[in-house]
This record gives sequence, C-alpha cells and structure tokens, in this order.
Amino acid sequence: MTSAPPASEKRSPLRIVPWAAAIAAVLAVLPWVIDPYQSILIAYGLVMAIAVLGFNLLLGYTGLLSFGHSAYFGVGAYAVAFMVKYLHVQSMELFIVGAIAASVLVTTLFGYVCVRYTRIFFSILTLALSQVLWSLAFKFFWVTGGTDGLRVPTPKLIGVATGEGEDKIRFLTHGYYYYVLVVFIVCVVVMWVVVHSPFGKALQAIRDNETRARFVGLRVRAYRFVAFLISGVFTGIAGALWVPLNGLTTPDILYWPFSGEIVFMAVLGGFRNFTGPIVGAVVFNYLKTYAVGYTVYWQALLGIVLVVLVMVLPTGIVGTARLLWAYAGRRFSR
Amino acid sequence: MDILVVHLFNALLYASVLFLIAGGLSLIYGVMRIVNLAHGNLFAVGAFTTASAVGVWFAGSTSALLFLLVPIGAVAAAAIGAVVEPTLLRRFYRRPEEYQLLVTFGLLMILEDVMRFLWGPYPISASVLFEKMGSLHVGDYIYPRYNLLVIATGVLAALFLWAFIYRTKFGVVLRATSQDMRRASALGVNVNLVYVEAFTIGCFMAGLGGAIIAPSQPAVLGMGVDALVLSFIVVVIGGLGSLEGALVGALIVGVIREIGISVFPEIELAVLYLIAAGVLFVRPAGLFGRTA
Amino acid sequence: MSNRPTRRDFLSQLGVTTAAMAVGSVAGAGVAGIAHAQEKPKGTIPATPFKIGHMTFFTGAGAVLGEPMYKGNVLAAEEINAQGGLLGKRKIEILKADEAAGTDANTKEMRRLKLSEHIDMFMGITSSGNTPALGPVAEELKLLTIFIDGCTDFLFDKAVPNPRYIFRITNIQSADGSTCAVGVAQTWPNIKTYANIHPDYAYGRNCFDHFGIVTKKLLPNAKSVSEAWPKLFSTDFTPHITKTLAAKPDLLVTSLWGGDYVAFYKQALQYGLFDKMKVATTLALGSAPQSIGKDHPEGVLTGVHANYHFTYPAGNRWPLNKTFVEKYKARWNEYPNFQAEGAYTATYALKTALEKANKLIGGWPDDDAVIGQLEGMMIAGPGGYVSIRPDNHQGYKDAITGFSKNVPEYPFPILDPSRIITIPIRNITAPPGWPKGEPTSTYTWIEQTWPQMKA
Amino acid sequence: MNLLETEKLTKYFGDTHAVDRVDFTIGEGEVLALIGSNGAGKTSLVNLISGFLRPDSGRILLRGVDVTYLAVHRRIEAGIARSFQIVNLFDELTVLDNVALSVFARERMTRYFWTLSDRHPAVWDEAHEILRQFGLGQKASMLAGGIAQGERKLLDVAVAYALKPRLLFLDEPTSGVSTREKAPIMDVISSIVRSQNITAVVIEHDMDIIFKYSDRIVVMHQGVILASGSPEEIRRNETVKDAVFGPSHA
Repeated sequence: MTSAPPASEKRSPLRIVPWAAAIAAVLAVLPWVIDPYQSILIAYGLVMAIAVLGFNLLLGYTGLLSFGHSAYFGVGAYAVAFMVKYLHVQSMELFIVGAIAASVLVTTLFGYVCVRYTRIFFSILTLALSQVLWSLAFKFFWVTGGTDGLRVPTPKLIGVATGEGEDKIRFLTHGYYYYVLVVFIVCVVVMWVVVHSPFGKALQAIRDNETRARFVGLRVRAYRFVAFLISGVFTGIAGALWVPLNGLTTPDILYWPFSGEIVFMAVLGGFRNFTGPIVGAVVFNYLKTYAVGYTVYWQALLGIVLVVLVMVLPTGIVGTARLLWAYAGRRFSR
Repeated sequence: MDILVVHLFNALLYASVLFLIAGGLSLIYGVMRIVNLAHGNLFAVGAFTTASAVGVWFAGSTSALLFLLVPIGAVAAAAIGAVVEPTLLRRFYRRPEEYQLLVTFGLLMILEDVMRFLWGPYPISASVLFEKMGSLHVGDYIYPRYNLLVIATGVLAALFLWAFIYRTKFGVVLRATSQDMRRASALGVNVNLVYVEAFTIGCFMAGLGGAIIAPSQPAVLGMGVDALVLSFIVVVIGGLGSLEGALVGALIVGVIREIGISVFPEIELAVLYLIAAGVLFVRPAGLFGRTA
Repeated sequence: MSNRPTRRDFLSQLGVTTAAMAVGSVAGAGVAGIAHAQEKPKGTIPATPFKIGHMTFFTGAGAVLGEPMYKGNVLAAEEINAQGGLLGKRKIEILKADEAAGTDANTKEMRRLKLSEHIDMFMGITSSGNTPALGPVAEELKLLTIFIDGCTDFLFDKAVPNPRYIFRITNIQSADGSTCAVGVAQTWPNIKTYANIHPDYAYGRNCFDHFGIVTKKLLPNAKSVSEAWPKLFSTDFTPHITKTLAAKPDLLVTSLWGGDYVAFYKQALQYGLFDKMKVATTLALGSAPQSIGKDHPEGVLTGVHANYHFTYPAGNRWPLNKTFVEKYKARWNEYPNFQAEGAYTATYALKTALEKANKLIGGWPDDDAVIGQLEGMMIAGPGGYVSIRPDNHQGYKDAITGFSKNVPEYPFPILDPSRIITIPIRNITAPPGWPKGEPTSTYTWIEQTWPQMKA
Repeated sequence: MNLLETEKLTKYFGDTHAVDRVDFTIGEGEVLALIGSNGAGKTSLVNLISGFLRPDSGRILLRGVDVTYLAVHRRIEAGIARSFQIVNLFDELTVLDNVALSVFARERMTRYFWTLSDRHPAVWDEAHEILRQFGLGQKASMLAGGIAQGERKLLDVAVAYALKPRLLFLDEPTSGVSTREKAPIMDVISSIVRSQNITAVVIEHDMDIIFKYSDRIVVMHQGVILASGSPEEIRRNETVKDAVFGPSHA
C-alpha cells in the first residue's frame, strides 16, 4: 500500500513523550471542563482503548487476527464479578490483580491452542473458544447470573470507600475517571515499551515474515504465545475496569459480535500505528453511543462506516492523518 | 422407541437447514477464500422474503401458489449475492483477512437494518403452509409433514450440488478455480464470472435455508447472527471449503443439539463449540478440508 | 394431619374467584382516577416540555411487547397534552430508545438520556434482565423512573432493596408463576406430572420457581418430570417439544411469550402436544392480542402476566377500561395489552402525583415531592386499582388469568369471559417487612407460611 | 576435521528423489559452490541442512555432532545460517532493524520485552557496522520493502551474516539482479566471508562467478552428487558439462 516516507535520520521513539504528556494533561483536566456524561464516555473510551491496545499487539504487531478477544475482556469482567459475589472483595486493586490472574490462566490455555495456527484458522479458533466461554456464562446462571449478568457495586479505590450517600456520577466522573486514566497511562507506557522492545521488534519480524523469523533463530510459536498472553491480559484488565463503570457484566461482552467491535475499533483507528487503537476505541465509543441514541438503524450506520473505512481508509484515522500530515508537510516545504 | 424416530427427524431437520447455510458458506470460502460473515443474514433475508410473500403479500392465495412462492426467499438472497460480490467483495480477495472479515461484518450489520427497514421490527410468519400440510403418525406420536419436506429439500440440495459440482462442466471450472485461481485464469477461465456465480449459488443456498424454514418458524431479526455461529461450527468441523464436510458437520451438529437439549442442556452449546475447537486443534482444515 | 386445610378451603381463603366479576365502583375516597377533571394548578408552572425517556423493545422478537408499551405511553401523553400538558403547562415529550441494543448499551443510553438529553423522567423496560441493570443506574443518576414491566422480584429484593427514585407499575413477577399454579390447582387438581418449557433467562426461571413452590404446596403429588430451557427469542422449539412429549406429562407449564410463544404453539400443534397434555402458560395472551391466531387451542390456561387483558373488566362494569380500549383502538388500530395499560396508567400516575404535590406546595413540584405522592398511591387504571407500596415502590394489582377461547367478536382468542380467575395480589406476594429471601422473598414467604395440602 | 558432513541424507517428494543418499562434506573455512541444473536438489539439500525441511533418512553432523532433527533455532545457535533465493526480509521494518533483529536474536535479547530496543547501543552499532560493510549504510532507515532488488539481495545475506554463523548458506545471492550488478554483490559478500573466515556454501548458476569466488565446487544432478573438485577440475569434467550445461554447451 503505502510505504512510510524515508526518514533521513533515525528518530528516537522517545520523541513522542512530550506529546503524550500533553494529551495526558488534557485528559486530566477534562472532567472539570466537560459535562459529566462526556467524562463517563471518555472513561469508557479509555477502558476500551486498553483492550484494543492489547488486541492490537496481536493484529498490528504479530499479524494474528483474533476474532475472540471478547473472551479475555469477559474473563476480566467476570473475574471481578465473581470476586464480589463469592469473596466479597471490594478493592479495585484486588479486582485488577484477580482479573490479571484469571486472564493469564485463560490466555495460557487458549493461547497454547491458538498459536499453533495463523491466518483464518487462528481467527476461527479464537472465535470458537470465546464462544465456549459465552455459552458457559449464558447457561450456568446459578454461577454467572445467566443473561441477567452479575452486578458489581462501587469499588474501593486505593482502599478508600465511597460512602453510601455519595453521588455515583461524581464517583464515576472524578474518582473513577482518574483511576481509569492512571491505569490507562500505565498500560499505554507498558505497551509502548513492549512494542519498542527487542521483543516487539521480534513480533513485527514474525508478522512480516514468519519463515525468515525462524531463520534468524526466533522460536516463532513461543513469541506468538507470549504476545497472546500479554494481549489477553491487557484486554482482561480492560474488562475489570469496565465492570464498575457499567455496573454489571452480562454474557453480551463474551458474544462474538463484541469481538467484532474490538476489531472494528483497531481498524477504525489504524492498527499499524501505536496510537491507532486508542483513537479508534475512543471514537468508536462515541460513534456507537450516539448512533444508538439517535437512530434505530444504528447497526446500518456502523456497518456503512466500517465498509467505507476498509474500502477508502484502510490505514484508519491515525494512518490517514499521518498521510495527510506528511502530504501537507511536503507541500509546505516546497 | 417411536420418540427416537421423532428425535431423529428433528436432528435431520436441523441438519438440513444447517447444511444449506453452511454449505453456502463453505462453497464461497472454497472458491474465493473469503469467510463471509454476512452469510447468516442472507439466510435471514431468505426467511423474511418467503415469510412475507407467503404470509403477507399473497396471503389467502391457493396453497399451490403459496408453495411455489417458497423459493422466492432463495432468489432474493441470490440476487443480493449477485450484486454484492462484484460491487463490493471482489475488491477484497487480495487484501488481508482482517479486511475481508471486517467488510463482511459491516455487511452483516447493514443487512440486519435493511431487513428492519423493509420488514419492520416484528416477527413474520408464513405458518399457513406448515399448518396446511398437517402431521402424520409416527407410532404414538405425530410429526409435521412440512418438516419432512424440509429434510427432503436438504437431501435434494445436497444431491443436486454434488451432481452440479462433480458432473457438470461448470462444476469442473468451479473446482479448477477453487484449486488454483491463477492457473484456471491462464487456461482461459473467466474467473470473475466463476466468482459471481459461486457467490450467488452460496447465497442462494443460505436463502433457501431461510425460505424453507419460514413456514415452520417465524422470521425474526437477529436470526442471522445465531445461524451464522452455528454454521461456523459446521464448517469448522467439516472443513472450510468442503461441501462433504458441511454435510457431515451439519449432521453432527444436528444430532448433538438434539441429544444435548434432552440430556445435557446446560452444556449443549459449549459442547458444540468445544467440538469445533477440538477439531480445529487436531485438524485445522476440518474433517474433510484440504490442509492449509 | 387432620388440621391441614383442604385445597378448596385454602383456595377460597386466598380469595381466588372464577367468574366475571365487578371491581367495585370507581373513585372511592383517596383513590386517584385517570379521568378526573383538571384543577387549576397553584403557583407558576414553567412551559418547558417535560421530557420522558422511553426505552423498550422497538425491534426484534420483544417488540411484540415493547411497541404497545410505547403506544400506551404516547396515548396518555397525547391526552394530557391535549389538555394543556402536565399541570396545564408542560407538554410531555417522549424520547424513544431501543431496549434491544443490549443491556450494556442500555445502561449507557440511560446515562445519555439523563446527562445529555436532560430527561425529567424515565419510563419503559420490558425485559426482566434489564430492570436490575438499569434500576441502580437510575438511582445513581437520581432519575425519576417508572418501570412499566421488567417486573422481576430481584429488582426490589436485591438490586435496589431501598428504592428512592425508581418505581414499577405492573405486577411483580412471582405473581405469574403463582397465579398460573393456583389456576392449575383449581382447574386440574388431579395432575401427577408436569413438564416445563421456559425461556432461559430471569423471567423463565422465576416462573419455574414460583410455579414449583405453589404447586408443591397445593398439589403435593405433582412432580416436575422435564425441563427445557430454550434461549430467549428462539424460533425453533422442536427439540424442546419432543423432549416434553417424551416425558409424557399430564401438564406442560410454559412461560414463553411474544414471538417465542407464537412460534412454539404453532410447532406444538403440529406435534400434537396440545392433544397429549394440559397446557398452562403465564404470558400467552399477554403479548399483543392480535399476535395469537384462532388456530390456538381453546381451554389452555393462558396467562396475561397476572396483569391485564383488555376484555376484563368487561366494559359495562368498569368504564375506565371501556374508554381506554376504545381510545387505544382508535389511535393505534389494535387492542392494548398489559404493557399498554401499564404505561398508560403510569403516565396518569405521574400526572396525579404532580397535581397532588402541586396542591400541597404549589409551583412545579420537585422529584422528592412527586416521589412522596407516588409512594402509597392508589390509582384506578383500566385494569382496576393499582396500589404502589411505599416500602418497595412496587405497583400491585389483583392478578388474573383465564382460559383461551375463540369468540366471533375478535379475530384472535381472548380470555373466556365466564371463567376468568382473579386472585387478590396481597395473598400471593410477600407482605411488607418480610425478610429478603432466595430466590425471591415471595418464594420463601410461600414456602414458610402457606399450609401444606393433603396429598 | 570437516565442519559439516551428511551421511546418506535423503528426501523424497512423492516419487521424486529430491536428495538421494547424499554424502556431502565441507571443511572449515572453505567457500564452496553448489551447482547443478534446476531440480538437481541443491536448494533441497540446503533446506535439509538448515532445518527448513526434515529428511526422510540419513544424518547431518556438525563437527561430529548429530544435528539432523535439531530445531531451527538450535541449529542457528550451533552456527548454521542461510540466506534465501527469493528474498526473505522483514519488509515493513527498516533496513537497520532487519539486521539489528539478527543481532538481538543472536544475543538472545529478543526475549526482552521490558526494555526499549534503543537502550542497547552496542546492538545498533554492530548493525550499523554490518550495513556499512555491505554497503547499505545509506539505506539504514528505509523500509526493507522499499529498496532496490540488488540491495535487497545484499540485505538478505547481511541478515544471515549478522547471526555470526560458522557455516553460511547463500542460496543464489545474485539471482534476480542484472548481470552488471552480480559481480559487485559477490565482491562484497566474498570479501566479508573471507575476511571473517566464514565457511560458506553458495548456490549459484552463473559459472563466471562460481569459478571466480569458490575454492571448491560440488555438482548435483537429480538428487545425487555428481562430482566435486576444484574449479579447474570441474571445468574439465565432461560428465558435468553434459549434465549441468547440456550436451550442446560448448
């Protein structure tokens, strides 16, 4: 398609740090400026961004299209719900730890099975396995609440309980918003290090050329497995953060169309960019929320956006913006 | 004892419809190497079209006319296929899978709302045919005659497809294109024509699946998504791209579902997906697929 | 042993009656009616529209229930607006939202409606899976809410045990299973075995539980011999029907509803299910009345969600119903179901609460004042009196069920007017103060307080 | 002692004997050319030794150690590397990254997901140095998919070379480039291989190049080794002429 413009000198990946800090600062100020509903939407967007970042380690960096990432999101969410239901845990930090443990467990198992295959077989295998979890969550209602799902009350953040009387909206738009923001920043930094690490390079090499990767001595399957693990854990963390925001978890987030939405978000933002999934998740969240609010034909709207996107803007929002930026830059410098 | 016969018929009934959907999905994958996520909704289009033709537009006509109208759903689905393949999907055959899956996922969402727009939110039923045919005795039980017609349709479709693919010139061309598109093209095959024909046939099958069940089950929104995942199980078990596989896969799923609902209802769905995952794990190309 | 009551005695103690009977005269002291004349409101009332967010199933198989709910709401709003609006000034504006978008999307949408559209009130909800999800959100948002349906006991038992902002107008869900079981005990006391087909979600399980516990009390010899749990919004019931046939029960209990029930009975007919056993349902005639065809067998115990069927109370005995049905038919060219009645009544309950609050304090009453009026309100709706219990904000009205019958006046079966069964609601639901129980308070109440009948 | 020997190494593809009981040896420091017509089994032999294919029977010994069924990454650790006839690169990584990856892999650093790759200047310096040796220094920051074919051939070799192999297989390093470019490419490769004293096996068709750059030539035909000897011996060998160049070849 498009080859990146030749860079004359090797640019440090650290150059984006000031930009990232600026964006983080804006995100930190937002709840004081915009109305509460917008803050909640952004919190949703940031949570999904973590999930899609994880997903994109597989698609964008390893070249594996998972159509079953709903599974890991759901595992994170249900892990939290089970901790509430059976262990009466209230601490958000414990929720995250539990979600990580649960998603490590499930991704280890699923990953072991799935990374033996690539391309469409990988996609279908991930899909089939996620559907197993969905059907269990759906049918074992005495454990999972079935379609009713499980409720998760307001958690304690860093050991601080929110009083009974305190306004939940205020909790969501301030306390929890910042909590999500901090976890989001941590996740972004971690993922950024991962993809810019020697390991990340190896994954990209495997994505580009599996055969050659083998012949520089990489154990391709092991690398894919680790990528799968990291990817699943990120998505699991997102699931854990999402539950208190949503208030409950239902089997809907394990059903395969939710996996489709995760793919949608990555492609919307541009899966060949680090920032693409983040942008895609936030934008998709707005798009879907407002589409559902304004028309019963929201599915068609999203479908048309998707089809046009893959036809006209295959590099997504960020990829296209970069192209335009580069184009403008060249025009300007002439 | 008689009840076993009823169970068996039920399993065959389910398998017949699943074969029609999954067979189409598999055929399309076999020729074009594209997994069409919108396929489930072509099944739904078939059901809605037939349901409204029989139950609304021509309601009150003679039964003979109504029976003749049943295949109209298949024709509608085929027509959509014939339009969508050359205008939309063709651009994606050489693009990576993520784009193929996404464009058909988008199509799935669009079709869902097109149906909502055309047919409204309510279920539509063409049950008059189902009722008119009545039931026959199976020992102590009775069984709807119409369901036997559905089973017969499934069997006929399988036979017809087999003859078509292995006994006609077009079948040869189709198989050649499926095995090596470039070589077929070099040998003078009009590959684009083969593609649009194969896609249309695949959609026709899905539409026929929907059309044939419309009299016994109402057409409802959302039926496509559910049908798609089940036919996915079928093609995964049987092997993507293999019609024999779709047939065997449909039978397996039909039988397991029937047993599952009676014997292990809690894990009926999980068992189906686990079988699919297990087959994929052991033989990623499925029981009948060519190795990838 | 000897002091165990007989079934007949107990049923009459419960107040179960089978007959077409009057509800009593309209508008006793302290009872709000829906048609009383408008008084001039006190104080200044703003002229801004009163926005109601109405979320229900507009699409999918659930729309058979959802659309009538919306239509009932619209009908009431149009009537009120024609008189100038709420308190004569504020016109009702209804914002639609589709419940079929899924529970998670619904939660977001409720927040959007309140925080972004600034709705004054929320109404609607069909699915029992959604009220426990949305109830807490409404409380969080401090959003005045009257759920029309979604009537699971779970909402006020567990999800929101001390509601402030949320109310619910139609009967609590346990009444469905209990009413059905009482109807069975009274009609077919000799059944020995029964099979179940219930949709695999909250409502189906609730019906299963309450039918089971009441039947255990009233018909101790009857055993459940088969359970089938099709997914909600399924269309193919052949394996479930066959499983039921194979169990050879005396009776089938089913809580399938809407499009699911229609598909089920059509298929069951061709499998001869209705010829082989008695059938009792909880919601068969409760969906849009016209959705059931005349091919539906007669004599099936056809429930209406223990709430309302438009043929009862019969017109000349209860004019409120007669005029409601006429107006609804004129506006929408169809007959109302219990959801339409619920939404209609809820809208008038709001109107009444506003007027009473205004009379007390003047001006436009704040939410607290409205809530104060709704709590404990007794309102006469088309289906009879509804009382809203102050402790749990749940609306209660006497439960009804009956038997399907084809009559020449309607192109669909109705409840046999000569055999309608009614049960005073307080006799089949846990009283205020009963400890919260598992699976529901009503379940433990029945289990612990109802006498065990002789085998 | 020979660096590598094969004993009766055999690979069938259906009825075709791609490699038929081949006994092949290469000594320490040799630069050996493997020649033969298309389908003679040259690439199959390299594929077997490098681990791309599994043999049906026979053994491969590296300094006397059996490596026949060793996993690819173990062979690379043991010092066997290869380039590819049809360029096999990481097209969406930069030229520098392609080589750096080999260095990271060789140093077993590709497991590090907790440090930025930029934090390992020694690796980048080495990668730069290798690119400089291969004359690709100017192209370091371009995408590997975006450079010229001749450069890609060189980069393919550089990627293998960066693994610091003891035994390097070069599968047609000059195929697909114009005749004019062949000699410069081989000059670069040859000088590096010889200066580092790497044992190398080159598959090549161009006889001028073979005679110029190799110490010894092994001729394969229909899966067996037909002849082996110095360039001069092979040049004179009539059987080889007929088999490899066809009877018409003068």
